[in-house]
Amino acid sequence: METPGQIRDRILARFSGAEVTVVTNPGPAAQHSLLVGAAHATAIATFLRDDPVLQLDTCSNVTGVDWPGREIVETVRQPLAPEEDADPAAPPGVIEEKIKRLVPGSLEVVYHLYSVALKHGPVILRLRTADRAANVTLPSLTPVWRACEFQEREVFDLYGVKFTGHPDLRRILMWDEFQHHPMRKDYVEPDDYEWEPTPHDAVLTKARRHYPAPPAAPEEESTP
Amino acid sequence: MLGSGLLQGLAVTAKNLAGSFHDPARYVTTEYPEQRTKLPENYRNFPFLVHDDPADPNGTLRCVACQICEKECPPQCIYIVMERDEKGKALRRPKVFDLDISVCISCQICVEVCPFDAIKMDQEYEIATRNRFGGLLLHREDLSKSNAYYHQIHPTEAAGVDAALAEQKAKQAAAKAAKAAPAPKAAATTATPATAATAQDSAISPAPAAPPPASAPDTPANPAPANPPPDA
Amino acid sequence: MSAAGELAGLSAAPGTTVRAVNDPFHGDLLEVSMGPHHPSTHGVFRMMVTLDGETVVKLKPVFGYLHRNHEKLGENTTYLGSMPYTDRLDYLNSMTNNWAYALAVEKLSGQPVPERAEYLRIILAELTRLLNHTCLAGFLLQDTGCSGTPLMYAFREREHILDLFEALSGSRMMCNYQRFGGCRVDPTPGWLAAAARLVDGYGRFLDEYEALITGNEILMARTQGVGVLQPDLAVNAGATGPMLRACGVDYDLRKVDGYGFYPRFEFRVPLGDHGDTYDRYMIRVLEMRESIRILQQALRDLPAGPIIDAKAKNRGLRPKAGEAYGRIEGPKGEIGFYLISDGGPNPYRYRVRPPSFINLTVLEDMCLGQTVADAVVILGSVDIVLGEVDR
Amino acid sequence: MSAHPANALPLLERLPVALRDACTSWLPESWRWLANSLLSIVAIFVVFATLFALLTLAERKILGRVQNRPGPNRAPLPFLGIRTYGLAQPLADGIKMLTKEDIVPRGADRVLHFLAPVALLAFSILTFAVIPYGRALLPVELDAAVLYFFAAGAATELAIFMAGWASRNKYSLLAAMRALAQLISYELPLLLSIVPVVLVAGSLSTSEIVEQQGTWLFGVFPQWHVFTPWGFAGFLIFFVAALAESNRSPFDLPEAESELIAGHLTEYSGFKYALFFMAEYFGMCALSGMGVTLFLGGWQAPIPALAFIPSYGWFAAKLLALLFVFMWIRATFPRLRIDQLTRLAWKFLVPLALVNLFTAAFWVLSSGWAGPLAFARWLVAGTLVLGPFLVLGRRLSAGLGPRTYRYA
Amino acid sequence: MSLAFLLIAFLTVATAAVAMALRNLVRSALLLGASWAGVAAFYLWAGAEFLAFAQVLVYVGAISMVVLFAVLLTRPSRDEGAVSPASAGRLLPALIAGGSVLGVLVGAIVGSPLRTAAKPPLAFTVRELGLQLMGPHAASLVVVGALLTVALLGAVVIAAPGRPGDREDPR
Repeated sequence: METPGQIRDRILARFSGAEVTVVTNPGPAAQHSLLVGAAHATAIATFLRDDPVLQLDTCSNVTGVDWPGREIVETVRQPLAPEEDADPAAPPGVIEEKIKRLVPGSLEVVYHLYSVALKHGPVILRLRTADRAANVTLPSLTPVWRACEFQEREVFDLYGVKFTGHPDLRRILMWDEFQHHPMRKDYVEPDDYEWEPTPHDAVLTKARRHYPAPPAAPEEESTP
Repeated sequence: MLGSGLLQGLAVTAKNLAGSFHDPARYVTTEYPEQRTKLPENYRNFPFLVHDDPADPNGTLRCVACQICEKECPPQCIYIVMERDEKGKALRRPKVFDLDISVCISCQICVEVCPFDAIKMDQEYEIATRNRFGGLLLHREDLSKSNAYYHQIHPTEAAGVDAALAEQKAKQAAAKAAKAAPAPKAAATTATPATAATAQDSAISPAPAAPPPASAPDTPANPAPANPPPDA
Repeated sequence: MSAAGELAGLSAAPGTTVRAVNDPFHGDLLEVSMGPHHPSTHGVFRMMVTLDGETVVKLKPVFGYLHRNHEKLGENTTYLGSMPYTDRLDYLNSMTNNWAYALAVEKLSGQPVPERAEYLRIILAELTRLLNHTCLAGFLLQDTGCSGTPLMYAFREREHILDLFEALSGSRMMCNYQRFGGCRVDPTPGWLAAAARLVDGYGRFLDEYEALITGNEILMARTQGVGVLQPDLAVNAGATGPMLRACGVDYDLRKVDGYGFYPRFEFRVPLGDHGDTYDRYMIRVLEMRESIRILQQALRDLPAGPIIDAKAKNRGLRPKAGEAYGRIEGPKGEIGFYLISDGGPNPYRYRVRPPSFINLTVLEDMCLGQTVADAVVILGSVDIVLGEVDR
Repeated sequence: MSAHPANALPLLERLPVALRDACTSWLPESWRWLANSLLSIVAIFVVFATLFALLTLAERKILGRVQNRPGPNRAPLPFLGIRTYGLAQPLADGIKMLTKEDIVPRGADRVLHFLAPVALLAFSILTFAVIPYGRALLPVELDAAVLYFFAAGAATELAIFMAGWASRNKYSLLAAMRALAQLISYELPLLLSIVPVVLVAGSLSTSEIVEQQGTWLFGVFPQWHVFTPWGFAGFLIFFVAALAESNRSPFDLPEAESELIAGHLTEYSGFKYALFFMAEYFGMCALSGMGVTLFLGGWQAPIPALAFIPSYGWFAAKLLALLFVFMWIRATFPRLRIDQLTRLAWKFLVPLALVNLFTAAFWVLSSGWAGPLAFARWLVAGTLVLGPFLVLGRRLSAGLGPRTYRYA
Repeated sequence: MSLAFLLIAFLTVATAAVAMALRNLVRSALLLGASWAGVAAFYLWAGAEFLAFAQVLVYVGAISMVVLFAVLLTRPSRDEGAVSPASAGRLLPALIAGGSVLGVLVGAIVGSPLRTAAKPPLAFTVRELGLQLMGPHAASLVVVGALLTVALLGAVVIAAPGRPGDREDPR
């Protein structure tokens, strides 16, 4: 089976305007993936399915991943402007500077494609939304693989990614009137705290918020 | 022939009907309260704490309140408070060891991660109570059972654990003897067994990475469960 | 019967709410909701069925009643802490769920597994396959109306297998037995002898079971030609496992991926030609016979040696940043775990690929045009477990 | 009455009739007939009511034993508290049924809702009047007894319709319609399967039919109708139709419709619900009783040597055997779909029953054949029965059959 | 005129009258069935058991079911409204029609030489009935048989789907 790199080149050769980059997977599993731009996603998917060499005729798994916005502190080396009296032989001084850079978050949908006919795979496609708030739309691949129908509805339900072209985009696991998207990292659980006899750590702080400490219970230590 | 499959089916049910009267393999019901099936040795239900000396069940608990099981327990159903004497020095004994068996999923991960073989899985399954709040919250006294009981329910496992503990105690004694005997030797040599000892100590009670925080929040951690709060 | 359609104040049978949709041209389109509290839907699962007389015109499955956000739980617990939760996914087959999760984590952290552990995993997975397929045949017959007899025989045999699991892992259904890098408990010689006895006796049970069911003309009438699934639709809709092989598509992960030591064992993969409910039942029966062969081979040459890798690290496992997708051939189809690690003790993203959830995609295509009585039988042949469907 | 003089029979045989006469002898002649019939009514009801209770228990016990489990055995005797291997279970069920609240839906047609179970039970009990339980134990000596039996049976459909319509619940109505379709389409094979018996016996009176079967071939083989080719085919058709008429296992479509409707019994609870089940079991007993009378030689003993066992003993044994087969089939077979069920009736059972008429006619005409011709007679009758069965069987199960599977 | 005869007569006529008067069609259909049972009781009273059971089997068992099916399938939907109440304008034609039918019936009854049987006829067994049917009345039996089969076939042809006239089958 071709490596992601070769597949990327063949896609670029075929679709001139498409942006496809290989995302390397540092882990030992070494399952590298192809980050595909939303514009040509459906066309690329159809190509992957119908290409005689690949024949990726089934989409085994559709996963939503939430990458919230992060602040990265980068150390940037900038050559110091040489003072006048410094001797030319000495190397120019370098100062390191820490600048905070805000990496915008995005909602990502990962497709694991396999070929039942040729018995190979996985080819992993990644589609990322522009950001996590306003435009969270991605092209749906259900017209290409019927397998994505329920799984894309689940990603819509739990992550809030709106799939254009999906035949029946409704919530699949939560009830229809539910507002939020529970699998997002910044999802705040409803505060319907129910009494737990052994509260400690995070549950303890919630317990204390709900039940103001009763007077003068025997003095007990509690570890965070 | 049209009816042959049906007749075959009738023959099978007839064989089972007749078989249920004489063939034990075809009569599988054990009528629970009167008859009971023999539990396999590895059967596990809810955990219990092992103590060595039945005379003082709460004193000789093997548990040193290191809270590893509290952290590793997936449903977070264990609550431990270490006992401290008046000066605040840790006595390495659990003052409070609550285990809520309405939350516990009996997955025995606490047994697996406990370095002191202090918590083991019980085989007692008739523990239904009427009181939803207090009844299913087992305190240290309810949990603590003797090592003899442990031998009774998990014989081979208990034997293995005892052997390991005995061998460990022997190593410790040997190390102490080695440390006491070569006292007059140069101090350098004592350093190595000391570190070995402390290493063993740490093996015995590897304090959690963060040293137990000195100050504890003033409010009592465990709101009295006596009167269940009204449901919100 | 327009008269019947206009009856106001309808009190329907338990579990079915009725809304009479009057369409002048079509006569009465009867919209019925079967479930979630319904005798034959394998748990809390609802089907919004629109009927024209007897035949199904539209069928929308509705689920989520058992949804407890298993994946969010996975993100808030350590890698080891999630292992007991995988028992609760497809609660009939906890051993295969554990194996799939362990496989994924081993791929993620590059953890080798000793030979004896691989053999044990294969033995337990095939025992689970036997258990699951026997139960399915029982449930399928229950849906067609047998008053529980095949189901009771299936459960009788299932209990023998569960006794083995209990003797090994401590619990019948919630085994929590696999660890990253091997297994948790080494089976005693007595256990292995009991397993061998059970496997040898299972062939006889299957013959008796087939004599009761396979030749039964009424069952053939109720299932042959019912709920036909086309091979290309099955592949495109991501159906996996016996449902896919019943349509004649040769795709068994044990042969395709060759994970574990499956290539060492000699076994065949049965394929159906018609893709209807009868084929789905027969494929599972033939697979059981193949599983017996695998079990006999595995039990015969089970090697000695450690059951867990020496350097295996389960508590406080912090795999390097990266991702991995591990999958195995579970009894219901391809069950996979997709883990993304950021180096912390908890996985950054913990995704379960549930076979019965995805196999349900084609439920409507199979049920269109069939009668209501068949819709229940077709649902039975898809073999869903709600713990896995809803996660 | 029967040819044998009453006192020549062994004591046990004469016991029931002697008892009855003892009770009513002090009455004047004109009233005696009324008292006798009242007594036989009471006897029938007592016997079959207890049989109903025991049948519910037997059904669950047999179903249990087939499924390798004991079946109900925990119900204790009311105040004694001792467990009686389940014998107290019908008592417990009865008390439960009596104490359950009897809900009548608001929109229901009260009169019909109440009348339906009563009518169903009344018609099924009527059918017990013509079944000969023993040599002299025939409640009503009717010339057209068989016709009376099926006339009463046919009226039960009316009661089921009443139940379905009166509940004012769309589902009960649909289920009632299905039940009617099933009952009507199976009444035809039921009636057609007994016409050969009447043809051979030459009379519609049940006691005569049983008398006909009283002879033994070579002193050993009983000449019951079931041991003739047309009789065996007729009995099978009768048995399958009886299964459908009493809504039993492969045909228990109306009320066991787990898919959609809970049947025309949806709106019934409490004692009315119990009445429906009592009616179903009475119907089952009546049909098996008639089956025993017509095909299995009624109260005739299988071997003359065993004639010392009283005739009603033989009838009871055969009846219980047939009821056991009813339950045995319920424990084994899945359910047929409504369209398959009606196709089986119209395209398989009715044609076979018609052909069976010809075989019976041939059998009667060829009764004179002796020696080698008798063998030829059996051969021709056999082919007349087996031939259409195989041809129609193959047409019915066209496209169905065991399959072979390939391996990848 | 024995008491039993009067009782049966009263019951039959009463059920028929009530059946005609009721608004609820299904109840009136059931009462019609009951009146047919009354007719069967007449035959029983007259000693013709075979005829009585045949009457119950055919009429109460089958034909009342057909009537009920017809009532259900063709119930007039709400908008057509109930039959308009009796108005004076339609009294005259009703009287004429009723009177003429009554006249014909009474004429037939009076005209026919009915001997009012003093005692019930001798025990008339089913075998003799059969012989009579197959003997002198065989011709009429065959004609009636043919008529019924033709009626049955006609019904099947009319009801068969796919005739040009009816609505195209939606599926």
